[in-house]
Amino acid sequence: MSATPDDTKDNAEEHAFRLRAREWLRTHLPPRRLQDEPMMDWADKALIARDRESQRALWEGGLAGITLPREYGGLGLDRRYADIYYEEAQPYRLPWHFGNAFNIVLPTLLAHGSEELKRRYVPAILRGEHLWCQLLSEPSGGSDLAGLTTRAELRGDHWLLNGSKVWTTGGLDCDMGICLARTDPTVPKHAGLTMFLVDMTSPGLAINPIKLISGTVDFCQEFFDDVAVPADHVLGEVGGGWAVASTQLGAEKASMARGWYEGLAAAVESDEIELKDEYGRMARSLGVHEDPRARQLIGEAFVLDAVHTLTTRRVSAGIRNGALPPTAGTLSSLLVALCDVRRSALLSGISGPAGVAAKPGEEGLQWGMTRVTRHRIGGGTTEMQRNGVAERHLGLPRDEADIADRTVPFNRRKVNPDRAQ
Amino acid sequence: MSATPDDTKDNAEEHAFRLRAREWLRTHLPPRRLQDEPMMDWADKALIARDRESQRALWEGGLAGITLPREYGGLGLDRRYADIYYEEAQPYRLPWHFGNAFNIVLPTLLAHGSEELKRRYVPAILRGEHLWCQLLSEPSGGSDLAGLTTRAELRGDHWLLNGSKVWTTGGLDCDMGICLARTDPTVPKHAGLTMFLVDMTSPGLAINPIKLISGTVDFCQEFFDDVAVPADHVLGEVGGGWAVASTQLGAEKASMARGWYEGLAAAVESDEIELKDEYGRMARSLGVHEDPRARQLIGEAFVLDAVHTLTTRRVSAGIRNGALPPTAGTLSSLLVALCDVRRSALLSGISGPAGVAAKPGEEGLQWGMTRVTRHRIGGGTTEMQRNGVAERHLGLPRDEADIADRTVPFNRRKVNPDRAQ
Amino acid sequence: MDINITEDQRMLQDATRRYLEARAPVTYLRQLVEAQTPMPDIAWREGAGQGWLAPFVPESLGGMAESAQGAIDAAIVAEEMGRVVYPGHYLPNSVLAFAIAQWGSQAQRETLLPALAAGEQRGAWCFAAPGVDSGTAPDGVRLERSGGQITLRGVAANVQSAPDADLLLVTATDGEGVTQLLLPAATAGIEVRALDTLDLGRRLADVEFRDVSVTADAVLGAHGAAADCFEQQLQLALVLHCAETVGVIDRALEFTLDYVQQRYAFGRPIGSFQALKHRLADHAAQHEGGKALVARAAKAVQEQAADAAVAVSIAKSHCGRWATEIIRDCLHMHGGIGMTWEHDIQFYLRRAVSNEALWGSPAVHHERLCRLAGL
Amino acid sequence: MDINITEDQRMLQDATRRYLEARAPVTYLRQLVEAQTPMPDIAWREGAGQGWLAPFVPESLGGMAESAQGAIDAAIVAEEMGRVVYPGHYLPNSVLAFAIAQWGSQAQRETLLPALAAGEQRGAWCFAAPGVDSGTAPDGVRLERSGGQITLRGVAANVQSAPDADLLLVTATDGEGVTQLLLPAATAGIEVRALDTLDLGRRLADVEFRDVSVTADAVLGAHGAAADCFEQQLQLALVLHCAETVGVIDRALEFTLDYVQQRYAFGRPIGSFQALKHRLADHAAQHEGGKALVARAAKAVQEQAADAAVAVSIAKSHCGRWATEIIRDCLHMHGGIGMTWEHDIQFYLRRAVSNEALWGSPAVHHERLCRLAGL
Repeated sequence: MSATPDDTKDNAEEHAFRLRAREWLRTHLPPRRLQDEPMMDWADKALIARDRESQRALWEGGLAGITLPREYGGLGLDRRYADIYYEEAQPYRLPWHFGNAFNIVLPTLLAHGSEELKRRYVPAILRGEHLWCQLLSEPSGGSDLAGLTTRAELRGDHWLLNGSKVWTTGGLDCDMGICLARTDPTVPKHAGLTMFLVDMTSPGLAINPIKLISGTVDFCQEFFDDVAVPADHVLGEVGGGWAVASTQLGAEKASMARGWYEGLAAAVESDEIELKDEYGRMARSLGVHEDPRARQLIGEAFVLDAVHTLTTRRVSAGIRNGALPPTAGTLSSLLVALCDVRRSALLSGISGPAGVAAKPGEEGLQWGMTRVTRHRIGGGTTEMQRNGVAERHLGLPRDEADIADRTVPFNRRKVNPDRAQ
Repeated sequence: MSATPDDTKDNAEEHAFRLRAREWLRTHLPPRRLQDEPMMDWADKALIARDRESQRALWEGGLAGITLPREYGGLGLDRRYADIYYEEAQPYRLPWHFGNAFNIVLPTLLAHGSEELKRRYVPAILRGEHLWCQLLSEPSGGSDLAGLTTRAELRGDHWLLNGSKVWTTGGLDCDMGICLARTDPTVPKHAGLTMFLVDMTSPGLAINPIKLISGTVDFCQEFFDDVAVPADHVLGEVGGGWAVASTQLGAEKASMARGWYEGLAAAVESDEIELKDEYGRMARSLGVHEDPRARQLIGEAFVLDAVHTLTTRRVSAGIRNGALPPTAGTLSSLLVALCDVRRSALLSGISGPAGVAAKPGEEGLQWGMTRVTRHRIGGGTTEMQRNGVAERHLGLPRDEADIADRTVPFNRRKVNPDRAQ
Repeated sequence: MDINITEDQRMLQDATRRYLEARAPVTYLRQLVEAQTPMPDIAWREGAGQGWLAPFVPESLGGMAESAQGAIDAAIVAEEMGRVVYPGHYLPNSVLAFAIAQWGSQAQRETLLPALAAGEQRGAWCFAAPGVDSGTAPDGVRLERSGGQITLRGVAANVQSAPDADLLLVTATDGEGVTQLLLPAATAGIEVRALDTLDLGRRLADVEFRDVSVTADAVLGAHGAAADCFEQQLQLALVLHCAETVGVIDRALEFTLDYVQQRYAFGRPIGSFQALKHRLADHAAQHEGGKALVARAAKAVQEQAADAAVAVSIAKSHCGRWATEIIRDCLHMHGGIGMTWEHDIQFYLRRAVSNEALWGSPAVHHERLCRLAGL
Repeated sequence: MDINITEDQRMLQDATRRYLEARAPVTYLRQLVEAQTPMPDIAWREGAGQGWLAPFVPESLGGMAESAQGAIDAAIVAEEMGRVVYPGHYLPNSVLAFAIAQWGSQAQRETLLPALAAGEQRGAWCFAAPGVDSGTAPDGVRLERSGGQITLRGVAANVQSAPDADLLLVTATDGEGVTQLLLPAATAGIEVRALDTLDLGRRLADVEFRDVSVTADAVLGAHGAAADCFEQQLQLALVLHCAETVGVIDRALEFTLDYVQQRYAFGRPIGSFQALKHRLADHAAQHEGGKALVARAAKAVQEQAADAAVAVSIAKSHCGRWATEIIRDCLHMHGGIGMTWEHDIQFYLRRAVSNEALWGSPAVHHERLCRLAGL
């Protein structure tokens, strides 16, 4: 995890930056607790507050937005300085709750935002003022993002938004949201969308937390009841929302591939295979480490871990160096999902009855619980991933109904006759 | 297997019939070799010849077509007499090669044939003169039977057939074939088909055997080059071929459900579960009967055998007594396919290296070979079975492209642009 | 359940479904879970009042064992309970009623059966040692006999309903074989340690016997001669357990089939996508297989048929495995909403995953089948 | 193979593919199978003449071990062989060349390496006892030493290419440990019993040693000290075996993807049906996983990395299992035509099923991984 900072490649200026960063981080940021501290926990209000303070401090210390242009509050330095910063930041808790703002919203804002929007909102992130969420998924929509039904209508100098969004990470605690809505229902579904920047404290916007099976509450659902958004808070073109969403989804995928927040782990160059101690510990604690059936499951879990890690590395390295086409990313995403789900079955199988009934405080139950909670739904269901591999990577044909859905005017598409809107 | 004939329910006439059948069978039919004799083996010409003789003898002995109407050469007796006959016939080899003729062609002929065709062809089967095959599948067609492209064009008093058929059981040895061809390409695919009775010795009809991976040669491919069929050899209506084919496929399914040829096994009323000796013998011969992994696979194989047998029985009994809808048959067909494929994986897993390399003459290889040859393709691929369960039994909606394919005129359907005909 | 059930059984099925849907629907379970309360005594008594245990109780004691088909009737009830993920104590109380009716002394029958049948006393069955393979062997409690005094030592693991039990049926072993005893849960030296459970609608406990001393009149049947009684009880328990699992699958598949036809994406019901259709077809086929196996198992157990031991293990393997596979996929097909606390499917999946692991996992029953096959 | 292969390796890959497609395509295998003839000596010599064993042979003896990356280069060749289900003797000859180059005496190296590299002598490696778990332990042949005389007894099972071998590398054990020997296949007391094989393009035999008496100069390396040599050879064998399997999958998936786009049913290419698309997507993902694992295994073996033993077992488990699953489904997607003798896919599936079972099934390697993890 903690690669030793490699300062032998630094030039003089870089070295000076490194020393300054090292000293500043040591004195200003809290240490990182590797084992037990969540990256993000939207239920932990103190942690969110601390992250806001840390980001503010980074701004004040001159370490925010290292590679961002100076006109938007950044330092305008090159990539090498960011690498140095992340190397030095390894031992500290970075303000992870700003992950979505930095990894997803910032690149999208820079790519599609008006000069005014960029000058207003980029520095606000750097200063730790705005946590951002994405208002994309809808209760009626599921995987079919472009089929969303939240409406935005222009009324003079502002848009009025009506509808509902769901699966918003940290919706209750964010200051701003980037929100995709339908501005023209008479054109095919991808063509009638527009992206808005929404103040999460707007009147008419109700935000409810969603409790998951696991008991966690990271997501929210929002209800828009005539929520007003200033006319200049459109990101990109009116009707060009899908292009903006594509940038955004690409940024999300990229950030997930390199760790949720850049700098979470320094790039690990070693490709050595590690057999996790965890399975053996688990088997011993259950007394099944000599049971040939349990050993089969453990052996397979070792295989899954390796195929997960090595394939992810191979594919991302291959895409970087051109040995694999960019579409190969769909392969590793799908494989990771398949490995995850299978691994949960193995863990549950190894733990057996101890995974469904355990002495209070014993860890058995967590292994059985994976069978209940480990699914591939969020971030693209397995079905969407399979479509992605088949159509984008393997080049297999789309089917007719799919093509029809993409070309018919949105207000003439098929809907559930029982729930026609 | 050999249920004791139950003659306590016979009335006097039935009892007389039973005694006559018992005596006649004993003196005229060869004994049945339960273990090693195949029901059908189209490579064994002597066996085929013997079956022809047996059927001829049954006719002469007044035991052919027990329940068939007298005007078509049958005995016109009720169902009870057929049951008695099959009970008594248990110890003997019946002419199984006539299975398709009796189980599939006869019901179809009786349901759709003109009086003349019935009077001519039904007695010919009873006399052992005509072995029949079904000319349905086509090389280009696969599961899409109604999409077949063999053409029949009316030329005065005969039809000219051109095209190719494949997967014809015993094509080389059959005298007659029941052949589905397209007579009108301008209407939707199901509407333009007609069923013909084809003399397999017709000029222009070339028949080639197909060797399978397993080395067996039960199937043939036929090429039709202006094969002439008399105009009165149409079964059912011109353009009504799909209805005839449905009768035929229903008859095939029913005969597969009750054993390939009625009377192969008397209906077993017991639903007791039997754990097959075979797996234990196999494990012992490989020395793995105490290996916990092999025992897991064997245990699962026991489960598969039971679920296969009990579900088939439950579903067919349930359909008979109305407790289950007729569409429930799709469930047991699919389940049997799933069990078969999984069982082959288990056998291959138990046998391990002995299943892929064996001393000449040892049986190991047959278990490994199931992994290569056991598929669900013939008689409807698993995909077709799943569509059947989903759409017919569960009532899930067809998709759009499917509906389009069923309604578009055949000559305007989509074809492979590289191979447009 | 069996496709050949009688008119009486059809009525039993309908009445049970109506009762459970009215008085113990999943919303009731959710209330208990969210309030972190066990099921109230009164609720179990009301349920028992439906006559659920009557098939095991002789007419002379207020039951209807003579006219009922014990295991088959009880399986019909258990399947209905699965459909609502019922949080009550049906399985252990059925086993106790069955065991006492079969092997109890006159006194045991007369004092205990009416109380169990009325839901006034609640039972639990203690037998299996802790461990990953537990659930099918009487190996948790050791017994020592000295004169008229019997001492029990050991831990019976994962005892269903133990935290709520008044009466314990204990299956114990010593050099002479298997012996069963009936004793109050409140007997000195017995510690009932409730467990955390994945299945939020079922309470389990480890029950420890610390030199628990009882007199010989606690023995059910004859000392050392209960191996076959144990097996019969186990078979009944497995039938009820599997029948419940069939009900769990049945209902989960039912509302999932409904959902995929209501839910539209990409301009069509998601149930028209071949990927989902094909998986649902497989699920329906495996589910039908489970029904066939459980019907056979119930009949075999009821008739004490030669294949009863085999039939229950086959049913347990199949139902255990496929319940989890099927309901997991049902949850997946619900998408995000299925992952929320608000959606009921979590209760179905929790019970399915638990039922796969308890009373012997598929692996345990595969091994048992090999032994039953003489391997 | 590795996504970071060098320009030389790219050339090796291209040249091998061109050679095999020209001189040993699947039609060539089919001819051998239908004529029931083994591969002619001349064909193996011609192939070896491509320099296939050069990565293991020092430059001084005509090879290029110093400039090549032995295991990685050989894996590149083996993968190409998999694509045409090559019927030749690459794996055992590579292992022999590697072993002799590493541990052979001057005399052994000089006499044997050039002959092996030129395909004039063919080798086979005898080590594993018969049995379902065989393939990863040197337990088939026992050795007894008495003065300068060594006696070998036992059976090495499933020895690849043994029916065609001139030279045997024997790994044997005695109380002192593991010892390796090189001896002519024609040595008195050696019986090579050819086996029937599912893979019609590969000849295997059980090799029995009946009191085979040899002198100490047959020993390769030091007596009793070859346990580590055995492990290194096994690792190399597993890398080549897995690389071949990757090639087998690669080509089978390639022509299946082509087929499902060409084949129309129900008015559309069958490759547009979601059921098939989704399965093919899963296959492509697992196949990519296999490539990643084999690339790592080859590199680890080449570099004698600490994780080499783990890497090869992981690769073998994954490739073994998924090759069979994937190619079985590829056959299925071909429909009836795939079931015919005329279609090549049978050769791919036969090799896949065989490769899963030989050199240690996935189960054997899972167990080995647990041992390597100290469990």
